[in-house]
Amino acid sequence: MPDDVILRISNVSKSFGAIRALRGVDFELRRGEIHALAGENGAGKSTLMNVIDGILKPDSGEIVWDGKPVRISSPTKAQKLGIGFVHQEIALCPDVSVAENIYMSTTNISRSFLMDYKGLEAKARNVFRQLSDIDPSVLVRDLSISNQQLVEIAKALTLDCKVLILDEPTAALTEKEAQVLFGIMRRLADSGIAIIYISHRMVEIFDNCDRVTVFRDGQYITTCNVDEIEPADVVNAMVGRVIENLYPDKQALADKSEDIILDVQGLTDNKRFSDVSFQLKKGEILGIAGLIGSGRSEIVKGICRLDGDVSGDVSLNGEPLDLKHYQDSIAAGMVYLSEDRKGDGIFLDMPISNNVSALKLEQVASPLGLINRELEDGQAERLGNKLNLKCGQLSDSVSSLSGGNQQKVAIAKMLSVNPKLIFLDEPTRGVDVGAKAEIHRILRDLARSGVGIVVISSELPELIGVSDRVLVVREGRIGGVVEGDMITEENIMHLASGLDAQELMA
Amino acid sequence: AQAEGGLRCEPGETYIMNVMVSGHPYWVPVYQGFKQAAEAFGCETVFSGTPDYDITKQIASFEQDMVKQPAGILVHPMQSDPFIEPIDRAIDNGTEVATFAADSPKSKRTAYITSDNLAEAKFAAEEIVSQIGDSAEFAVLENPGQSNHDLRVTALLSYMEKHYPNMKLVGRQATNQDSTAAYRATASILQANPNLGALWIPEAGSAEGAVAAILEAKADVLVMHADITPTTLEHIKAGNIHMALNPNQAMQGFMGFMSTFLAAHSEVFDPFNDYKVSGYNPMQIPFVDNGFSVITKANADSFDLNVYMDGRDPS
Amino acid sequence: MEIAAPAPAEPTTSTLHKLLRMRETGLIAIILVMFVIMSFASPYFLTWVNMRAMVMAFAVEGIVVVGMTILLISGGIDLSVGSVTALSMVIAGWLFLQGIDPWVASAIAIAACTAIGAFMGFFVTRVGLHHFIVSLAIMVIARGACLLGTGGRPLGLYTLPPEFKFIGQGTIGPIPLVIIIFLVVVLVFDFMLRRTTVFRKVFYTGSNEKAAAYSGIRTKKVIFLTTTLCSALAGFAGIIYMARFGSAQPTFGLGMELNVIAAAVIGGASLTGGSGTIFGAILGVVLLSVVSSSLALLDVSVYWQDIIRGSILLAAVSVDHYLHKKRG
Amino acid sequence: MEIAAPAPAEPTTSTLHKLLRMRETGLIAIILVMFVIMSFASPYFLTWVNMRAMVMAFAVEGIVVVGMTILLISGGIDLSVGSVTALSMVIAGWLFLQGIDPWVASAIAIAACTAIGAFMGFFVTRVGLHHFIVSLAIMVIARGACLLGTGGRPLGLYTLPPEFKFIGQGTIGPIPLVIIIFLVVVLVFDFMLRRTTVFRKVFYTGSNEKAAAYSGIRTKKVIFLTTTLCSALAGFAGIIYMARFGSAQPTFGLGMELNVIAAAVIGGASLTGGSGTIFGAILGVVLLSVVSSSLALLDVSVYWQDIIRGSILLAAVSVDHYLHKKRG
Ligand SMILES: Nc1ncnc2c1ncn2[C@@H]1O[C@H](COP(=O)(O)OP(=O)(O)OP(=O)(O)O)[C@@H](O)[C@H]1O
Ligand SMILES: Nc1ncnc2c1ncn2[C@@H]1O[C@H](COP(=O)(O)OP(=O)(O)OP(=O)(O)O)[C@@H](O)[C@H]1O
Ligand SMILES: [Mg+2]
Ligand SMILES: [Mg+2]
Repeated sequence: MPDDVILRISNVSKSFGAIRALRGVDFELRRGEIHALAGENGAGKSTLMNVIDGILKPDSGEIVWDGKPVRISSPTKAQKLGIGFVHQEIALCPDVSVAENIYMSTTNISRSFLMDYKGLEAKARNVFRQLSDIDPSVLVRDLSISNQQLVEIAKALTLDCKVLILDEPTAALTEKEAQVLFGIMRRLADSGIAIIYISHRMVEIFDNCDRVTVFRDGQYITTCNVDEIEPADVVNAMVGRVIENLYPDKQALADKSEDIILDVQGLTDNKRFSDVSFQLKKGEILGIAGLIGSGRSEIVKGICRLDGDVSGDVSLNGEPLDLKHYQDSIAAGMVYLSEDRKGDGIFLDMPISNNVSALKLEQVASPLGLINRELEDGQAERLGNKLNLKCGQLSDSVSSLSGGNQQKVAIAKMLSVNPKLIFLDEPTRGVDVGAKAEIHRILRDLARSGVGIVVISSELPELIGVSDRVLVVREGRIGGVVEGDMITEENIMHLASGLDAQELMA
Repeated sequence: AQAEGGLRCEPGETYIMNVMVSGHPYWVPVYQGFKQAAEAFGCETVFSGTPDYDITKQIASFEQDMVKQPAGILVHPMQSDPFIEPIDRAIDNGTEVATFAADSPKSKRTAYITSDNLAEAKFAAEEIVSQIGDSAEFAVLENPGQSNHDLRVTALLSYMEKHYPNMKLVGRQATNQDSTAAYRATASILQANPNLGALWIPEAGSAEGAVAAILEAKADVLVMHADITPTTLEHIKAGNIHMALNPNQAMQGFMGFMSTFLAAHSEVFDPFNDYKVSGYNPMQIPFVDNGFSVITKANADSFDLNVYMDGRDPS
Repeated sequence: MEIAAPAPAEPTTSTLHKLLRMRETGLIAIILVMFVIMSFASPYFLTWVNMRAMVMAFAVEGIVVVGMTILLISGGIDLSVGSVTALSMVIAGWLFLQGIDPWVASAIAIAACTAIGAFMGFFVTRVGLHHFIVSLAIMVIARGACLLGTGGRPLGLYTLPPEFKFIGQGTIGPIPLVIIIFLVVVLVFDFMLRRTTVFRKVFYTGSNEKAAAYSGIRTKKVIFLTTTLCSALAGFAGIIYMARFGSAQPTFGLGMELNVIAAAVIGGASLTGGSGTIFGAILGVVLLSVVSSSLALLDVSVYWQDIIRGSILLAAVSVDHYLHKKRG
Repeated sequence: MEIAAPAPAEPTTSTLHKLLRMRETGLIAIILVMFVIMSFASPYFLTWVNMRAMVMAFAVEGIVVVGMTILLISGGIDLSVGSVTALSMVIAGWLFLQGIDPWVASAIAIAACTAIGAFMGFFVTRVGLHHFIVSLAIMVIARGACLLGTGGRPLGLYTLPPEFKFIGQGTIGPIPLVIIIFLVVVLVFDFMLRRTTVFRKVFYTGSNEKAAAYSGIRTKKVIFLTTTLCSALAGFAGIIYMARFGSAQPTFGLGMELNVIAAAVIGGASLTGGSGTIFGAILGVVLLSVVSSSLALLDVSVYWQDIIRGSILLAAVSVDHYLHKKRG
């Protein structure tokens, strides 16, 4: 049914200097379908979406909208056609309220002369009724990253659009919010809206989408109906090989050790968390689960002294630590990978190699404090290869990388210092399946070699896949711990939301 | 308000001197003259104005002076026309106003005391010609936008043109009292004109930079400038600067006070004119020339402002 | 389900509470304190004449501050406002002296300044240069044009017709027309900036240009327009100055840019864009003006004035910042 | 296995290629073009004396530019450099006139300027104010201190001992010592900024302060230090000026800040921090200086000079921007 097709891309190419991000790709979107777009990091997914939204101008190729060839020269134009876009990178105005952010496009085209702040807030509150309970009158700068992501989604849902593009919207969301989102998506699709859904989470694609298109290396590979294929086929098409084990083997019983790497006792900041106590044993990977805003990030940042006033005892490898600043934590060998990559994870305007070396410049410098560029580049190249980083030159700025590759740079930075303990907050956010498996394997190797690994993740399958033990945080307190076979989605969700806690703890 | 002993102030009778860029050293000797005259008549003085180069602020400060109902204000109006209304209003309210160093001729101010910039320029031109002959090359630095500096330059140029047509103007650069800019400009002029005979500079700040450039280039140029700073004074002593023309600032302040004071005490004066019927202040004088000094190696020692100010109160 | 996310805070509607939460409350408090101190320190301070002189001293500059604040909110900055104000006077004055009707001459001058703003806007939005460097170049060029147009000498415009001078010198009742014009400009733009959809886009653009562009806002157009508006208002201010002073001075407004930017920043405008209010910026102007006036009124030695002025500025901004932070 | 990740591209090592990719190439090209034009336009341009005079004219300001560039990279800005330079002269000159050894007096003056920088750094990092407003206040205060220290009168320091004046007036071989000092400062800081770990942290801090903090960098300390360094270099420059001109002028360096910032920005320093080079900033100084010198050498009418200067500035920055963008 060709008249079903609302958007057709043919033979679109786009290069950034020497990098050919898109090489003559085709893509077809039908009314009322949820169409997944899959591909490794840097495959060109976001680039194509930016072309569709008029943010990037394609070098060649054709866009056919509703049967007619069109030139989309700006987001304004795209908006007029009826294209809504949730970007991979959060793009909100921090100085204005949530409500205004959500209705920014509406305000833009509004014919009314005056702002109706009350009306906007009421409408926004309505939108959030189904999604979350963020107060629409607060400023966006006061929201956590996951809540900002929800605002982004809410923003797109209010658009009166025919095509809705969601570029990794769930990367920082937990199961609960994601499920709500999928419900909404399905309703929209049923009303005839076409949705492009980009994600690295295969489960989501297979549970919620109708068709899937795969890109590899800037090229179109294939499009299939989801019910006709298996996840492994998609992965295979994406990376060009079969990935056998998404998750490495867990800690063997024989390797279990009673040596304690990290011991946290009675950690409290009296605002966002209190009385947090737990231990990390040698060789194990500890996962931390919880709902959005439960305080997972805050606890871990508190341990590293990244934020605020914290009291409580922390000892590393049996030695009590007296930390004043995060610098002390780094010096002690304890590092934190931030969940907010763009905000505090990387230096967007600086070269890749400089980003990787930032944590401990001394490593790439002479004793006199002179930076040795060869060492610096070598370090970046080594770690980049290890993480399968896709980039042009190491001297290129990080802003030229795809989202997932930026995340790899952030991880490379953590690995560069050979830490004793790493806290990873949403470590594989936006990272493709292949690289994810690679990162998980690296984490397991590190754990085996005696490095402490603590992973916070909103993606439950990941937590379940990598952790030997999962700590569940609820409202700033430890809600419970699950271990071994007890690590299941139901158990974690129950603990996270406070149901049947007693029962499980037993 | 005349006491037994002749012309004197009543207790508390105050005269204000109002200027712009009030931190500028030019005002220092002017105010000393103003104060000395005031002391002679038992009057109080206040130094006021705005530290900024800003007409709006100066007018505001002038109006604030007015609020205090002083007997008189000696003002250096940054611009002539904007001061017409405030000056007239002050006079209507019983505060007499005289101007100095810059005028507001269309206002009702009773007197204007100033240096004769034309006379300075003429003197400088004659001196240059007498030193290097009447068919030589000369250059000027200038400061466009500042009227008295402008006048010193343009008057010299037109005087030269009229009386010594063979004198060749080979350089004319704006340096805006900035010694670094003057250094740069002079160096370039010297480059382009190896035969440069003389340089006329309407103020001292630029002269400092110009002399540095001339010394460095080891050029033999006759430098003359107006105003004085300790550094140019030393250059005069050392022979690097030929001479400087310095307006008689203290006289400006002294006569400025006298004019304002007499305007406020005009009852002692009954001139042969129509003032009684027309109702204006009989103490009217369009222009008082405070004269200027010629500073050379011979008399330079008397022009050190820091020595002069030693033991005196600047405000 | 007892979900962790906290309940949205109660909207606080009590007027007092609202007042306390306002960005400007700290500044108002500081200015009030100064007023109280000054009215004890000098009997002349709280007089009608002094107040009028004080407001007259900042009213026209206040119009420029309005334009600068809007430009700052959009993420720009303009160093050329002083030169452009002077150029406006010079153009209008020069045309008038050539025999052109002063109203027409003024319109032409304002149009020329608007064109200068558009020219800067072009370089910023199309060529991609930074506001700072473009407006610095224009500052130099416009000052040069002033010199060229006047030969460096002020233009005496005593012959301006009285109905024209009325703009700058007239009063309506006891209140100078200049102050009324200033208040109208401030109120109009304050209202528009707070309430209209068009000006909200200025905030969005300044807060995150990319996000605004993604929402379909033509951010370049917004920046172009705020840049143009700022110059246009500077041109307008130049005309009022001309009518007030009856002359056009080529050196007018030297250093005005720093004063104007300082006022806006004291009033809460962010130098990185996205926030600021006209009301706050005007409070900034008032603060600077009260300090200057007080120093003059108290006959503080000129050699001390700058030191005191700078220290009060620093103290006021610190206190305001502290109060603001405390309220959260 | 056809894996997506390409091998990192060949590092291009050819010197020519490297040169073409350098941020500064565009500026160098523009300056070279000016040199060629000028050497045809005036036979005096390409002479040793003219070149020396030109470098002398910007050498000391160049030292201030170094400090400003580093501060800009760290995300700060300093409007007080002109006043602080003047204050340094005034302090040292005043102390000298009180009978203190000029070397000691100079050391005290530089220390005082450094303290001023630390004071600003305190307000920025501890109180949390913006560099712009803090340095504006300090600009006013330092200028006031100059007035207070001198009574507004320039201090004549003709009696400075010759070995002290040698700093500003002496030559080593044919080269003025001032130029040598300037070159040493530039080379040292250029090297340090490019190569040392300490200065790399300045880039991290300016690029993304939060990310830098999350990389264990004490960003507040970095900002504190760059702010202090900038004032210290301004103080150092003041001493050289004093030795050169043999006087201390309280009004010295008015408006210097804009010149200095313009030079750094022309040279590629970002006003939002994170990028810039000393080499580029010095090229910016050279560019501004060549323009000024050329206008003087060609005896262009003073009424045209500002217009031409501003236009060339705008044109040069546009061309540089275009070339830079084209190279990607
Ligand atoms: N502005 C840019 N400049 C240079 N190269 C770019 C730029 N944007 C993207 N690229 C390159 O284009 C390629 C495709 O990037 P794109 O962001 O489309 O990938 P993606 O499929 O969205 O990956 P991810 O899953 O990591 O988000 C990458 O190699 C990236 O480095
Ligand atoms: N900068 C901030 N200002 C105010 N509140 C904050 C800030 N950052 C976090 N919070 C709040 O603190 C609580 C805990 O946040 P935290 O980021 O630790 O949660 P989390 O469990 O990591 O969840 P997620 O990161 O998915 O939001 C939340 O209610 C959050 O809204
Ligand atoms: Mg992407
Ligand atoms: Mg978190």
